[in-house]
Amino acid sequence: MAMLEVEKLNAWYGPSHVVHDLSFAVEEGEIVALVGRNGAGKTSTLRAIMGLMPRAEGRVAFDGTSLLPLGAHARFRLGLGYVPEDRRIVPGLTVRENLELGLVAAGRTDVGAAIDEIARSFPRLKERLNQQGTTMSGGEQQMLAIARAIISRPKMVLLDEPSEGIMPVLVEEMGTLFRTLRDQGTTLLLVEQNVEWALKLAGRAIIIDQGEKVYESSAAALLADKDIQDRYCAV
Amino acid sequence: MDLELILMQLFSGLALGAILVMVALGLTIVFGMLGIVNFAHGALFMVGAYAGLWVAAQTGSFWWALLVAPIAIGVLGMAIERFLIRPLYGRSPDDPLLLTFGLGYVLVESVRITFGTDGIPFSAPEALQGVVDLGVGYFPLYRLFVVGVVALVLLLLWVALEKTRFGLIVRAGARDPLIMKVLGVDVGRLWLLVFGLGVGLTALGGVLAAPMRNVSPEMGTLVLAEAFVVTVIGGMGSLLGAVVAGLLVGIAVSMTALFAPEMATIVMFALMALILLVRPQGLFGRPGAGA
Amino acid sequence: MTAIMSVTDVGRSFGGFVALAGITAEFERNKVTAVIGPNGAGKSTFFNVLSGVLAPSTGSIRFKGQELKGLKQHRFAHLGIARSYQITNLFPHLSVEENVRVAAQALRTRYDILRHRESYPELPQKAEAALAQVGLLHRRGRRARDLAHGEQRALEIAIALVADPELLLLDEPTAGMGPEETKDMVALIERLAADRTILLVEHKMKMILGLSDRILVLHHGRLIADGTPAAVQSDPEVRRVYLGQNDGYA
Amino acid sequence: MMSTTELAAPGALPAHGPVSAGRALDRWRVPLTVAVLCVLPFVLPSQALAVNVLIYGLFTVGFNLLFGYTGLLSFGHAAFFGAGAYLTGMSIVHFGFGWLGAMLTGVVGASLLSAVIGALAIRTRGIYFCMVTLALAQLVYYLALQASGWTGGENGLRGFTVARAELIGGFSVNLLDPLQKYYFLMVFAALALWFVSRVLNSPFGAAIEAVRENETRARACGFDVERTKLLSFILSGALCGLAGTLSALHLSIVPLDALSVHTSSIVVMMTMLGGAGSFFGPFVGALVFLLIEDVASLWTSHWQLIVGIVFILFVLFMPKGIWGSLIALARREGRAPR
Repeated sequence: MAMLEVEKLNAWYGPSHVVHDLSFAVEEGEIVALVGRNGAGKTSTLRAIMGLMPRAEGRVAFDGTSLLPLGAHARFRLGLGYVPEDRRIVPGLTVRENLELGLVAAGRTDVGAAIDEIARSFPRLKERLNQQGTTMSGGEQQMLAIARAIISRPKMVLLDEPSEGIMPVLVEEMGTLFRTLRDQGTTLLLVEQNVEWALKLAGRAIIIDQGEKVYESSAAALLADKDIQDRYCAV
Repeated sequence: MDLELILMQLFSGLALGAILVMVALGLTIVFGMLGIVNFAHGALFMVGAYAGLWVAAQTGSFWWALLVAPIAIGVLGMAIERFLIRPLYGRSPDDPLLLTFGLGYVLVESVRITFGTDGIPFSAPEALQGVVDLGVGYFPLYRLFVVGVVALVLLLLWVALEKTRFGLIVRAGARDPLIMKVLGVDVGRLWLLVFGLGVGLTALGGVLAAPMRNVSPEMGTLVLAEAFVVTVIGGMGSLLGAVVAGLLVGIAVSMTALFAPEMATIVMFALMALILLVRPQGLFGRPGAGA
Repeated sequence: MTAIMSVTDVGRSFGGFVALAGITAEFERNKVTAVIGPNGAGKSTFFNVLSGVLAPSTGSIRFKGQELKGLKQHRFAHLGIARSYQITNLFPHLSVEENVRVAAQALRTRYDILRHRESYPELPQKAEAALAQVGLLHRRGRRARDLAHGEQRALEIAIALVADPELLLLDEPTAGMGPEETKDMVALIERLAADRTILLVEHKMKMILGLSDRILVLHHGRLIADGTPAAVQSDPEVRRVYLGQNDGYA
Repeated sequence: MMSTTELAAPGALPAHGPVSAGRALDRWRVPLTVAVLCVLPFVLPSQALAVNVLIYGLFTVGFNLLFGYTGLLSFGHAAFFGAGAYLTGMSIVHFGFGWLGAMLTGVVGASLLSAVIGALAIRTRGIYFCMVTLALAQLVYYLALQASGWTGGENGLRGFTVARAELIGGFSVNLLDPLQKYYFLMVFAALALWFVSRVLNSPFGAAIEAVRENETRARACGFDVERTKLLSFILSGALCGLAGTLSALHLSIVPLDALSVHTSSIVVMMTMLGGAGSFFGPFVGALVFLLIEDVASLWTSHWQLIVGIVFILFVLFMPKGIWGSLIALARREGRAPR
């Protein structure tokens, strides 16, 4: 059974129908890249899976549980993490407090230990634990957002354009981190504009355009197929 | 005019201000979290006072009233959030405001039906009557008690917000409900609790205020306007602002009463107008946060 | 002097956070200038300062020799500076035509309470012309909120255009557009650039390279490069912080 | 291809009203309202009710200009209604003004007051604005309460019955006759309605719509948003002042309650019941509100409970109000064939 199964998903934002009959599956322990142009419906797809769209229909099953009837918070509690596009580091809170937010639902009591543990994988955060999160650079904030989403060890993480607007050296660092996560058994669904980077990371790739799935293959095959890339992903 | 009189008046302003702090805190906590202004807040203050009156009459104890009434009215507040306000999330921000405003009418009229339209005196328990000598002068014991209770509540609130996990959730949820949702927090339930807390605070203010003034169905109207003045001066959504501005207004009113009694009710509005001119976001408000 | 707008040592901070630090640049008349940079580089702040939404904390902005610092935002429009928004920002319940007409009216009459609003025949004409320019004439009776995304973007431009501004500030005009729509928008911008100055913030590198006469690159609130597309593209600092190893994708 | 057919008939491109009946209604809105007002004393259960619909309807029209059309929700409009009433009464009691001078004093005074309160209040936005207007109106209330030598304090202002209004040419109206008084007051209400209709059709009317729809965009287009709001606030205050003036002439007393939160509340409720932002909404709302009050107060002294509940139900289930919902319905049906 797949970790995430999406069947005939439709989603609306107000009057506009932004995701059309979308079906795909993500197996446990793989990285899947969801690519396509700006406005193709990638972000809406993630939001619909996470329970943040005003209206979504169809079937989404995560680890055997049907998601659509559940609220966003219940989906997180099933082990589904999410890093939104705009990072959303909570202003007024320190890095440590932002990380602690990732633990509140898990009800873990050993907060200090969990934060020490995650800080080892994120050396950039380690030295800034007591700094206000929003005063860090964009790349560091992105790292914090990812750390916050995985600190409770979710089975799967949805990532919305993690590399956007980030210095190339940090993007490389992030790639290493994602591979490590996958090797530890975490499933990743990655929405990206930086197609080459995403395809080098991912095992499989799905292209959506105008809210519909138009292509699905191994990431390597898509990486080699410049035509398809140009048709659907060119910026 | 001797110093003792001024001190006494200052102190009486502190007690008045302490009540305002309770009301304004409730208002501003709910606003900070849910982004709505509860126009029934004054009416719930009044209902709190009546609930205190009723509990005291049933049990014969002011202490039970002080404990039970705020909790009961807080639960009523949760019911209001759940059944009346929740359907309005996602609509125009004016809608919850208008609804609670209509609710204020219903509450006032219901109290009139149940308890009559005339004011009812409510006396402080005997243990708290009389005056106490603080070295610099004699102060009414009950007012001292009010200031003490409010200080205690503020301390508890501060600890709860700054030192506990619940507080962390509340602070973060006030800034960004969406991220709390995707981190597994049931934001709807959080809002329910916070609304109940805000209403409970104003009800506590009502019970505390009851022995200092007549309990009447109209007592909430003035308090609502006062709480608005305090929040505008302090800065909407700022808890520190509510405390500072509440005490400031209480003292300003009571000092004016000493020197120019006819101006006492007017001075706070003048203070608000002044703040609007020089600092429209309030003393502790963030620029752009509504102003 | 060919610069229509000149920015001298402009800075802007929020509380303790410095969003823009000492930017100095000149925008030449009838040229297209693009501002790029990673997220959080200060592009939006810069754009908001140039369009009067935010007052600069330091420095000066001159438009045709006049100092803009200290002017209220609506005055910018009257001087001939118009802007579009990245996130569609229309009058949602008004019709397409009304959206544009009311924008045209802002520069003609604002407080007249006694004449009929239809007694200004030039306003509908101007609105029609602006709508024709962006290809929206056939939608004039539709409510703005009922338009498709691309059409809303076009209306966004029409509203800015109806004032016939000398300086047009475009905030990511092709955000969320497909390649066809992007191509149309680029063509439109090229047409508009014939006789007015355009400054745009964009994400799509390829589009900028082909369209702009000049590119400014912001990073951490500072101007790290300013030159022709070719010069900026080969600038090592720009490659390091923004373009990365693989060109084309930002 | 679509575009050519539509271009051929530019006249057939109405802004919001695809229904031609709706447009006709719009064009004839002032005469229609006045015609209804003319027959009101004969169709309503009492003439007292008719006069109240007239006065509160006008009050609501003034309020609606600010709330419905400019998008600013004030909870302090009693200040302008009360100021109009008090200044009218005071200029007769203390200065012996004639009816016309007293009315002018009332309207001009209310406008000045709204300029002051408006200038302070528009420095804030949204929820803040509601709170500030309410608080500033309370300030006016307490001022009137304290200045009892001028205003009569808690007892209200009494003793200024205007029995007869002299007109030019030797004509006069007997204000002790209810029907004559009604039509006399109605003339002013009709003039005010004509004025409001004019304002709504003017470029300024377009400006306030733009500000309501999208303040940010309006500012970028070149509208001075603050000044537009202030002007709208003053016009609204002036109209509410006129309503207060009429109320003073009608009642021959001014109760302190005219300045109270309760009076500010009534106008908000009437607007919501009728439908904010529509021309006929205010009178519909005033009529419905006063009818509920009239009927409910027959069998309970706690009619406010019923009003409160009805109001809550409207906010929950019919936020566009009665007239607003009718318009929405008609528009949907009118659009269907397209």
